[in-house]
Amino acid sequence: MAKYTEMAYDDAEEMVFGEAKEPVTYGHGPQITAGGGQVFGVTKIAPRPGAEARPEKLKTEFRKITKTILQRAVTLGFPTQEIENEWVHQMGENPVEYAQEPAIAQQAAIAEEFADEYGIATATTHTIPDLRVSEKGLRHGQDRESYYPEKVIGSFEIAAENGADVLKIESSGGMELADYGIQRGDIKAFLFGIGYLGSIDMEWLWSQIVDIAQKNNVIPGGDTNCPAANTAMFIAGGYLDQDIARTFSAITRAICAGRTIVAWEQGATGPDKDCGYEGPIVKAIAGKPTVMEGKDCSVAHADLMGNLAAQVCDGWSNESAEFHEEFSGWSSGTWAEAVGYEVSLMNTAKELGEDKTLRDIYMASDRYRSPESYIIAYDNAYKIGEAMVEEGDSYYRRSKAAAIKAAELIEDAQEQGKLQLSAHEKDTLEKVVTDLRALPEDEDKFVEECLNEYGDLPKFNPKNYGL
Amino acid sequence: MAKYTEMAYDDAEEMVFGEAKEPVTYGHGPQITAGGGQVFGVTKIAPRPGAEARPEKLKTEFRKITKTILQRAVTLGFPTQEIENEWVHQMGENPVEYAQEPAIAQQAAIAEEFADEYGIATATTHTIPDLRVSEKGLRHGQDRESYYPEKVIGSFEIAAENGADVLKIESSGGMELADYGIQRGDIKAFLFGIGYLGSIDMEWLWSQIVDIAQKNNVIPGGDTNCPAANTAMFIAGGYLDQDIARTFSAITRAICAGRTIVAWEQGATGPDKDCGYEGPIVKAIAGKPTVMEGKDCSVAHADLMGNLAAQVCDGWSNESAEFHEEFSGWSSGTWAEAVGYEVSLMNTAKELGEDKTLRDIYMASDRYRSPESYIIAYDNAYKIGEAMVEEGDSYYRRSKAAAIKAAELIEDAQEQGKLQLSAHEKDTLEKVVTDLRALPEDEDKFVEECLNEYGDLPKFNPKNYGL
Amino acid sequence: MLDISGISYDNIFNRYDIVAEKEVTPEELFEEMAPKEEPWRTITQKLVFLEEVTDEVEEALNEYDPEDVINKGLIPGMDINGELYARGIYYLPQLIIAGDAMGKGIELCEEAMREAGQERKAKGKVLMHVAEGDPHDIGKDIAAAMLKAQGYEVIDMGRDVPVEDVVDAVKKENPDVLTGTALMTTTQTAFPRVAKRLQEEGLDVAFIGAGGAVNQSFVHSFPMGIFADEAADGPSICEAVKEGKTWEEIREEYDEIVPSAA
Amino acid sequence: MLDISGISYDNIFNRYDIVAEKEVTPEELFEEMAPKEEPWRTITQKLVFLEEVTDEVEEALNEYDPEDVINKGLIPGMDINGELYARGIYYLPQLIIAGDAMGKGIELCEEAMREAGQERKAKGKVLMHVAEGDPHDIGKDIAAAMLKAQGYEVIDMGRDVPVEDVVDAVKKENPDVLTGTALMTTTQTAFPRVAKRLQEEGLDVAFIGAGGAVNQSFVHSFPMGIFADEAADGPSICEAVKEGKTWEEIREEYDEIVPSAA
Ligand SMILES: [Zn+2]
Ligand SMILES: [Zn+2]
Ligand SMILES: [Zn+2]
Repeated sequence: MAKYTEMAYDDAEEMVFGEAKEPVTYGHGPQITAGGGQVFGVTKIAPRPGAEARPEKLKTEFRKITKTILQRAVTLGFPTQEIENEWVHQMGENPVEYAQEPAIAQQAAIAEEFADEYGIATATTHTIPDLRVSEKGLRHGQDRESYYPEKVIGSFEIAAENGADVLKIESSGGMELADYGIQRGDIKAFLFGIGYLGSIDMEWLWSQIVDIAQKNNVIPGGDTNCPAANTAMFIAGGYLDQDIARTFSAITRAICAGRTIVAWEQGATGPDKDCGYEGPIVKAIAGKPTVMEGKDCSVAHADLMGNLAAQVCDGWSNESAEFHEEFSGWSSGTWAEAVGYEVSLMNTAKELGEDKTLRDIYMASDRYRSPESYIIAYDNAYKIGEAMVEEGDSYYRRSKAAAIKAAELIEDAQEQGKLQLSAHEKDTLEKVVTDLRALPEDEDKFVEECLNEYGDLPKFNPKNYGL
Repeated sequence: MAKYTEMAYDDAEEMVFGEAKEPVTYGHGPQITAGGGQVFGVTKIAPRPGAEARPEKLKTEFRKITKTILQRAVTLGFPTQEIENEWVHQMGENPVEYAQEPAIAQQAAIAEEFADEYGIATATTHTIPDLRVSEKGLRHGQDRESYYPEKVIGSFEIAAENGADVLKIESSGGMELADYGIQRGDIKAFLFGIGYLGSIDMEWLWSQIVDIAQKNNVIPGGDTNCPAANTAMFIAGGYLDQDIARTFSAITRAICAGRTIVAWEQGATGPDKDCGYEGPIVKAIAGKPTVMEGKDCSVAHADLMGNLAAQVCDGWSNESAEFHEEFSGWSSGTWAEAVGYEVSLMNTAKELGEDKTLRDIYMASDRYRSPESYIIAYDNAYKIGEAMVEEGDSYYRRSKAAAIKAAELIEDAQEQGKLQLSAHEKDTLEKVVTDLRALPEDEDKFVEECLNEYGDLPKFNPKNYGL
Repeated sequence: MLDISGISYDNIFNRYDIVAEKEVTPEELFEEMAPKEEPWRTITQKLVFLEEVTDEVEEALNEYDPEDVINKGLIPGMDINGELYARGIYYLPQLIIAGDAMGKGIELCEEAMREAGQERKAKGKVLMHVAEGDPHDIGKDIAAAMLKAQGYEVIDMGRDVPVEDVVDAVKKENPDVLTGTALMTTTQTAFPRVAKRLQEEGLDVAFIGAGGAVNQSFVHSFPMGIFADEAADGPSICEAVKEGKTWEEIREEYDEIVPSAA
Repeated sequence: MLDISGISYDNIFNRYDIVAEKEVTPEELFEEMAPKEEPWRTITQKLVFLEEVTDEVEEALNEYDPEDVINKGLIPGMDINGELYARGIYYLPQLIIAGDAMGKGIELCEEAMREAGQERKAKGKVLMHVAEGDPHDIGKDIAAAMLKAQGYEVIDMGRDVPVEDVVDAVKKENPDVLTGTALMTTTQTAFPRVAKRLQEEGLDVAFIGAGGAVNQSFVHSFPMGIFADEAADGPSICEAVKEGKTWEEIREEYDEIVPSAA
């Protein structure tokens, strides 16, 4: 499949929340059109530990989660309500018993009921867990112990056949190299793991997901580099955390955009996944809708771009909250409400012709809060996208270009006194830039070097990537 | 003390978040200046049931609550962090053992530590529970069983003497009539209970609180009609609730503004309390700062003005969340973050000269979502304030004027096709207007009628109000 | 202020309640459900249209047994009101006002029974209180009105009721159901203490825990506790008790029994 | 884009970390803390400045006991790194890289001990695993590095480790501390099963539960569980165990023992 060699937008200034070049429609009732002119809300609630003990228990839990989300949305008048489900482990292990009826079909039925009764646009998204483990094997036929690759693809089929509107995943190809790199501040390892190997794995994975989706007339949404770039972001944390420099995590974010966009190159349509903070970069390139999260995912994790993350989002999400009781009822209602009101704010801005104003207030709030936020500010995300499409025909070179561009943007902003960096952030960035500039131009050469350097890592097996 | 007979603002258009005519400064480090140009964040977290079993347990709980709030604020770079504490029942019963050291002094010390170490502006607010029960007696010397009036005032002294920066309360004078009125759709009873009796009680209460605050050089903030107008709002609920018409609750909101503002007439300075949705009305009249809550209080209760509530706020709050673990850590951090980012959005808008734009987007999002929201939209809140100050010398007449004005605003908007009302909302409003218009002009006559009509209610004792 | 006149509000919120507005009127439901015979029809009519019934009840008591006046006149009236409420035609005030009127009628009937040396056989007996230390009773009052409307005898202990008083009252009154309301998480701690003392006294009764801060996981953590999220859950739970279900069984079948359960 | 050039960012956020930036350098701390004698000083120096120590260790093993090489050269080096990390001068990568180098040194020493028929007396033995079904192990890897840096012997069972394998390993290795990491709430359910099986086998060991979705109330709900919010909590908990505290006592004194506790 062709890789992106052009930008969908002529100018970063074109980009805004609620609009994408290629809107996607799905769901029940009036349906949701991602990127079609309004922002929509996504609520994601995790069943309590123990609910997965038996299918009937899980079914009850999902019924409660689904109904309480939709009840809060209806009682407050929200026009849209998408429910996303990140499958718990047991569902991925045993999708027929634990996912098919308890989660997928039941939720679709309830979503349809509410759409029927009230006229609210609803949709259900299923995010299949990537159970695959590199030591066992990432491709069909390699894992003769747990059959994880087969299970993952099988789960997509079950989701698509039983009522899911949208299919997503947080795929983990290349994670073994990414983890190694994050722990050691080794950007080359991260680039190899995510920029290169991860992209290859994305090809393998998403070509199949797109097939399944098309066969069943459901939406292949997108992916996120949660297992790697988010890991770096979470460990980097906030101003009180001193484990990883946020300049390092910023570069990992830039690198992972090249991996995330492979889903769309394989035919997925968006919307991509909420925790993909690289969303603005890939949206700038491909013009497809992106779901984002920020201040309303504070229940799941803190981030330094709580407002900025909304700037060009098409969907807004709470990321994940455990289903438990709060003062106002269930946590599901709490987060459906918080998210829904933010969505309302954005849609009101659109009606008033002030969406770009609000976009810029969102962006400016966090532009300089962290280098991670800085490079995701839509103007910078666009520039990173441009650097990527210029090298669009090589996974390696475009990820490297993204990394170098991000580093340059950070350095320039720091030199101009706009973006403050701590001493450690500066030192780390210098080392990253040095490492990046020492890399070869040629992809094959890079791969060869990496196989030499990292080939002995216990969890890394080139066969997983067809190498 | 004089009542307000003039508006602090010439025009509703002057009003915006982060600015008040009479800013108030308090707290640690750089201090917080409510209404002084930026919005500040308020986080309120309730100790878990059982924490109050012993003072040491409560002290540990408060230490954790306080530190986790401040840690999240510091790690995300928030310039301000106010912590409010709605005292649990046991603290009000036994403030020396359960509040003085465990909550007040310890929290003040930690707030000072963080301000010292990081330079963050911190403050602690203590909201004393109104333990008083009408059957026992609301004034000193009347309750010979539980001494609640004495305890309440005593708690203020203890808070003021041990490190509280701001004193607040959710006082319940007149609640017995309000409850009666809410249950029966009897607006006259509500007007009597809250507009008249409640205001008298506010005089009694707040003259003392202001004294205590001044003696100890702390801030007497303000009150809220939580026990009555909020009760009406909660029971009225959202579109799926069919217990009380939201036109009725809207009128109770207008009525309660007259009661809430008595605190300021007695010398309190603001900021008033977060759950006082009547804040924009009283701010329009008095120009003092107001704390508000909306979409980020979804954890405590739903409301139909999640965005609009922010329009002219000086502080923004999460209302209350139980201290328990979420995926990202403790709920305290979750809500400090959500609130802090909203505050950042507002302050960024100010920096960009777009605060009034954001104000209007907030307002427009919910202006027509419910009649309750409609009358709190700042332009309407202002008009209600104007109607009140015209009758400024009579508690009864100004509350009635507020009610009638609110009713007219709703009727007009509905007639112009802007504000949709259900059949029941219309019918209820009509009855309310009929009841209001049947009321006498003269305050004494009104009081006489009410004493006749409601004098036999079991919980009502005129002695509680000096009648 | 920005010019908000051009806003298409459909993109911001939808009035799902107006869209879903019901059709039936009190008149229609009255015709459909009211008894045909007098004096029951008129008594029912008064209640449904929110008028006083004292005169009609007094008159009826001249001819009929008080038990019949309650069961054939007053309760059918409130049944219709309950149906109107369930369908969102009547709201709380209508129930409360009609309940007030019904209550006066019940009083007259009970007085007549006492004079005749009889005792009213209500649908069931519910003992209600607000937790020790808690002054908020509007929730209890609303629930009490709904239960009385359904024909239950309600003994209302009021608010801020000490734990021991509750235990004593359970002993004395032997209710079918005990209810406790608490608006504050820190007063709800009275409930497990009530449950413990009841157990110590060898008593066992379905104990509905309700109120603002109370939640299911708390209420179902002590013996006898049954969570009620909304006032309208009370009648359904009491119904289940009348059907002979234990509190353990009600917890088991919670989602099927309690209307507010998701 | 709006003109953002005039924004006064002090009103929006404050870089509290830059304001609070520490002063001490690795050089200064090395001077302050490093052993004065050779070859320990040079070995320490290599570790502190993130270089390989293999050559120096090989040489030292010609003259000195392997136990001394570890305790007088390698561990002091990592102690300084630990202090630099605690003060926010060194971050995780520095610890990990130095830990890698130290690890190679430890291997050489352990090899020498095996050849001499000895066994290493590490500070303690920690058995680590990632919960059954969970593929996320970066948390465990980081914690393992910190523990090794402190001189613990770490037996790393890897990820997705079946419950029975953990039990068997505890039996076989008799560790001072067992750790389990889980990133997903649904794999953390393996931990109570591990604890139960350990109890059934008559085993009792402090069982650190850590990882993204794991929380204190969960970990402290099964026997032996001690919650660790951050990797850096591990060493403090293991220290407490080495001091002779039981897991019950550690839970009692949790806030005093565990650095991340608020
Ligand atoms: Zn994710
Ligand atoms: Zn929660
Ligand atoms: Zn309140």
